[in-house]
Amino acid sequence: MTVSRRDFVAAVGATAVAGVLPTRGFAQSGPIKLGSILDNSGNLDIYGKPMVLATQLAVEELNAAGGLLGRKIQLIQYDSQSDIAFYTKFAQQLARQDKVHVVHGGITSASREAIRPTFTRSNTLYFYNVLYEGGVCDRNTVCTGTTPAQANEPLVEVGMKRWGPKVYIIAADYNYGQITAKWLAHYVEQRKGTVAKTDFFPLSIADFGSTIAKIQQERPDFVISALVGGAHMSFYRQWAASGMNKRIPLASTTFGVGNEHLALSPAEGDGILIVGNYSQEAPTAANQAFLGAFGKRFGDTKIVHEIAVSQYQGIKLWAECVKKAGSLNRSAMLKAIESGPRIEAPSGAVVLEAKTHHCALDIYVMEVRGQKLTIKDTYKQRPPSDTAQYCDLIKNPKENRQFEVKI
Amino acid sequence: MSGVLETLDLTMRFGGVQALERVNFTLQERELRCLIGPNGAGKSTFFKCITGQYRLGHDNGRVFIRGTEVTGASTLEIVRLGVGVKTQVPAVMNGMTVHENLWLAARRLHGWAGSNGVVDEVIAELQLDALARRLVGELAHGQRQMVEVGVVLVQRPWLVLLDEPAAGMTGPEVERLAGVIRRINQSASLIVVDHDMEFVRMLGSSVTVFHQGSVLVEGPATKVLNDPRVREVYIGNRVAA
Amino acid sequence: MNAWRATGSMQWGWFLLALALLVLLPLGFDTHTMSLLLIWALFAMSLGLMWGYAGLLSFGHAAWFGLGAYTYAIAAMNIGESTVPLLLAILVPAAGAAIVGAMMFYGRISDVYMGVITLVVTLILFNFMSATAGDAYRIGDARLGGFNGIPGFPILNVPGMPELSLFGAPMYYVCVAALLGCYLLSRWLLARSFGRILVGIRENEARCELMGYNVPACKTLVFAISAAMAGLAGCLFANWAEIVTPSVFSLRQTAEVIIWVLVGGLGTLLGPVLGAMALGAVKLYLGEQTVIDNSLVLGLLLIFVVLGMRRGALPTLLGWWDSRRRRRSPEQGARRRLGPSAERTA
Amino acid sequence: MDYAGVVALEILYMIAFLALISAGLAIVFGMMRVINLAHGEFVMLGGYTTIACVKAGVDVYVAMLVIAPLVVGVLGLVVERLIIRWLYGRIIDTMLATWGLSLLLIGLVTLLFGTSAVSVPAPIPGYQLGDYQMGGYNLFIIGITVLLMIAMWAVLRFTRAGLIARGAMQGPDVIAALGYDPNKVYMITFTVGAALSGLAGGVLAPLTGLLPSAGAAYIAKAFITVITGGVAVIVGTLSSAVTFGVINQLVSFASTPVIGEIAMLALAIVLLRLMPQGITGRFFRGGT
Repeated sequence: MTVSRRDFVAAVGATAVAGVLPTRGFAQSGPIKLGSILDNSGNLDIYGKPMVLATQLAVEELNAAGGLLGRKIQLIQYDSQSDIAFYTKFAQQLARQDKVHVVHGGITSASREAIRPTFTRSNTLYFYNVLYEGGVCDRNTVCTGTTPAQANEPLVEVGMKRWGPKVYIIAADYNYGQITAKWLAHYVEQRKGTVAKTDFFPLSIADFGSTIAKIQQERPDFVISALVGGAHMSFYRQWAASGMNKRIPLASTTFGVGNEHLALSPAEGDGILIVGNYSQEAPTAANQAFLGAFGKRFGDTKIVHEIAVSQYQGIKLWAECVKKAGSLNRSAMLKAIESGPRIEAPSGAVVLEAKTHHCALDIYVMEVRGQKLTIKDTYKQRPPSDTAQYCDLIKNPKENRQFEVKI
Repeated sequence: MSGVLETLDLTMRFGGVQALERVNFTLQERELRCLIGPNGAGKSTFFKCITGQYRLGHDNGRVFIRGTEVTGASTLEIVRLGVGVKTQVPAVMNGMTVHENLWLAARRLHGWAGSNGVVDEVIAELQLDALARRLVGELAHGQRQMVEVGVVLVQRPWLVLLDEPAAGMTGPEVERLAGVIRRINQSASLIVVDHDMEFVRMLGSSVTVFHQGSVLVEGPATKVLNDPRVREVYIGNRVAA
Repeated sequence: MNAWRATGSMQWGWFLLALALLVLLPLGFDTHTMSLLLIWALFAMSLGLMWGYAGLLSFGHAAWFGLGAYTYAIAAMNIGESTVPLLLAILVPAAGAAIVGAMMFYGRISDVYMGVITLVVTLILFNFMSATAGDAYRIGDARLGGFNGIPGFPILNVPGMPELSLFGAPMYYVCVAALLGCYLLSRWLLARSFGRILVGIRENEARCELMGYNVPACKTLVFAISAAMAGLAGCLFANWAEIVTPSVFSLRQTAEVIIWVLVGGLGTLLGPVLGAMALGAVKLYLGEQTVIDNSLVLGLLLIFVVLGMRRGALPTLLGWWDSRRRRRSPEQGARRRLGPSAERTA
Repeated sequence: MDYAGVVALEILYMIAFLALISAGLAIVFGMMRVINLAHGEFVMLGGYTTIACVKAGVDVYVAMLVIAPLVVGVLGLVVERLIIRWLYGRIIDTMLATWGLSLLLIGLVTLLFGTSAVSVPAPIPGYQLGDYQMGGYNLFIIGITVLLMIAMWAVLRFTRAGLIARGAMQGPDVIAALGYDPNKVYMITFTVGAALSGLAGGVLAPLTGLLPSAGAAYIAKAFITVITGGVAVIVGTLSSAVTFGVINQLVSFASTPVIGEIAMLALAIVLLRLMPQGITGRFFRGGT
């Protein structure tokens, strides 16, 4: 909507200062440029650091295998320092100065929404490789992480079957948490369960004493947590310290993504139910190879978490599209993306859906045992059905928005 | 109400200490009055009460300046009546020159353009010419006191309240100050708080002696300074200190 | 009266040189990055005005920056055309600061206590904005969005012509104009009596009161003016980033601007501008590498500046320059030293 | 009825928490007029020390009560010698230098320990209060805080060191008048303040997931508690900790922890407006 007139003004500005703005065009030879913006420092680096390493690994592997289309891949990596301003800044830099061919980056939804318009405007292909609240519908963007429909429904199903129908939801207070909580409530009610109460916590809250007391007052059959970030770690600690882990079972959509299971002792963490796209114990050959390579390159594999793997898979999926397209030409790439590419990745098969630019993924039902995420059950190839309800990029290729799922 | 400054039953108490006890005081037009007394006698408290540095409530008595009740008024309100105040601790802008200090004080009344003339006059009057472009922070304590007197003077007040203006001054400076104060007195009423007897004698004014929060004696300097009660409280205190 | 140099005289030669540089810069540099540096510079200058001249240090200047950004985003969502939102983004922070300032200054709150209150105001805004992710938090058409903030609002346009958005190079010139405009406004204010009274307040508040100046009113006024400039910077930042999030209210934002001003030098207007641009550039540069942890470098830099250059970069350099000149003409050198007595006291 | 007990205990815990994280900062501020913005990182380092020791097989109580204060105390000593002592009397400069220090420490800890959250399990099991399961470790924290406050009070009241310390609160001249070297007194004060921060970090470690950036969560709260309390170290800290703890928890229970925190912050503004020199400046100093 606003895109066209901005282009117009940019063009006016460009003529005004005689060719100041870079004109767009790819070098036909030389390396293929892959841009990445991630929080390698600051308070989100717990997520960002392993993603940065996974990015490096993926690019090195591609280069070791001879690159793509006979060209090497050059990684241009920026540290956004957990600061939204840097996302915007580096996005502009990637799109205008570095003129990268693709960007894999962004962690929080806020960071994605800060940079996505820039790439859409400059026609720079963008991959967002993090589990999120769903709904992004933009032909220029590919999302390879899970959405609520993929991970939350199994979580509710397994949880209610195991423990009972009364659920207490606690979630991070931003749009991921808010929307996830709506989905959770939707799935609970679909199964004739009840949500005792839903509480939201801003990312800075670290004291959960009053919340734990309130949960006990409600006496739910189990608690679902969609808490995010370092401060929210305290919830699991305080939960265990009060002995609640022995009384009310806990399930989570996010636990483990920030390596929370490593911070809890086995006695405290054991039994927490998680549903997600990745466990280090995933029984795939690609996973063995990935962990081996990661360990060899960076030493410790303990820090590998779901979204680091998502980032790795996103890059591999993009590489597959490049191979299929046989060119970096935009229309060829879009055609390749919309031809249903599939890779065998560490978390299982990843299949890109043309309609939504989201992926069908294998979903694992996991339980924390001895600081590991042990797999209890697997749902093969769950589609991103929530986003698919609204988004059809084949029918409406001009669509560019994030649908807010209404339940 | 005939006096330029009058207090009615001025009373102040800090915790258990009675700092002022029903002080009734009158300063006539064109009068020069020195307030003396040993440390803790209440003269500084009295000074702070009449300059609004202590905000007065209902039970503190009343203060009038030229018939206007200023009980509970702020320093700002009192100053804006045309009262010039110099506090005990030198309050000058150390980072600014002498001229700048005076200019800033003059500007409010004499405007941007008119200020320079007034400032030059006062600088000449106080014989500060040599120091005019120096930073106040670089000056000796006594010189800073003189600058502050200048800051009061450029405001052309009709009532001047000075708290220990001679402290830290050299002999010649004290004499010059005494001359200045007498000249001010030709156009304004003054209250000078000091405990330097020599200086008070030099001014030759009427004197009010404070003791234990009340007025002990009042009268012409020569008479009061020879009063045995005054000598007693004064010397007794000196010895104790 | 050359001793009022710090507040008064304006060095037109330098000014014109800077102006020419800023206008021509886009020919060689990336305007997008330069815009950000100018926005930060404006933000730092707004703090430098009240801290350097009136001696008022706020630990929560980000409150006004963020309020400007949010006001613009919310108003632009509802109105569309950007002129009114821009004005609101200046007026709302100014009004907010006038209220908070009056509360503090008429209540005789100063020093570190003023620091706490300003900090707390910022924390409240940060906490509140972070907790507005729910559907219920909306103002007209604008959803506050909590941690994710407000994306997708209309950006600045040529006044009266909502179709002509200012983007890229035009946006850069808007930033140049804003910075220069605020700089000239500040210079003008400082050259008037008001500026001299502010310096007087910084030097000795009690004396200013005894001179018959209304100190709380002056402080409140300069606080509001400074907040208005910070709000303008915040509004430009919102347009630059095309998203506002609660991080505009963060402790980090608030601390960084203090450092920029300090490193650049207190008691000048140009110092904070240069400090913000230099440190901003360092930050951006550090973001382009993943070898050294950025916090480490910034921390060392800060400690070094505080221990090594007591008065900040610009005054230190000026002082050095003077001491060289003074060897030749002693009288002139003494003058310069004035640049507001460089002791930093809260 | 049980629920009232739960609320009361949570309030007590919050008061203890605030007093504990503020104690080190309060001592340094009260005696030296230095605001240490690296305080949060000192607390964080106390936590990391404790966790590292426990992982190395040291008994958890020894780690948090002995080693953490020692390590952070020594760090405080080094910092005082290298940075702070050049900056006495320049309150803003000290704040900035310590802010730089806080960034530096975050960077160093990130290098040393990585960015994953670490923690130790609470050494005390939960207990039953009526129908409610409560954290036993919270009681331990309350107890430690009470002991700490009593100890601080006793030291200030009855010992020579306390006498010097009370002198120090009046200003450096008084120390000199008492015949001591202000430099040395300040050095020791800062070291003790740092050690207390380390103790707080160690004791709180089992209740949080520790990250290099964890200090930020402590510094703002400690800063507000200390300044609102005013210059009297113990009475000030306690009075504001009690005020804020009660408000924060009552509002948290009535609505959400966010509103609780906002209520606490708003109260800080009101308190400072009414008592510009902090609570103790108003009630315990007399006069204006």
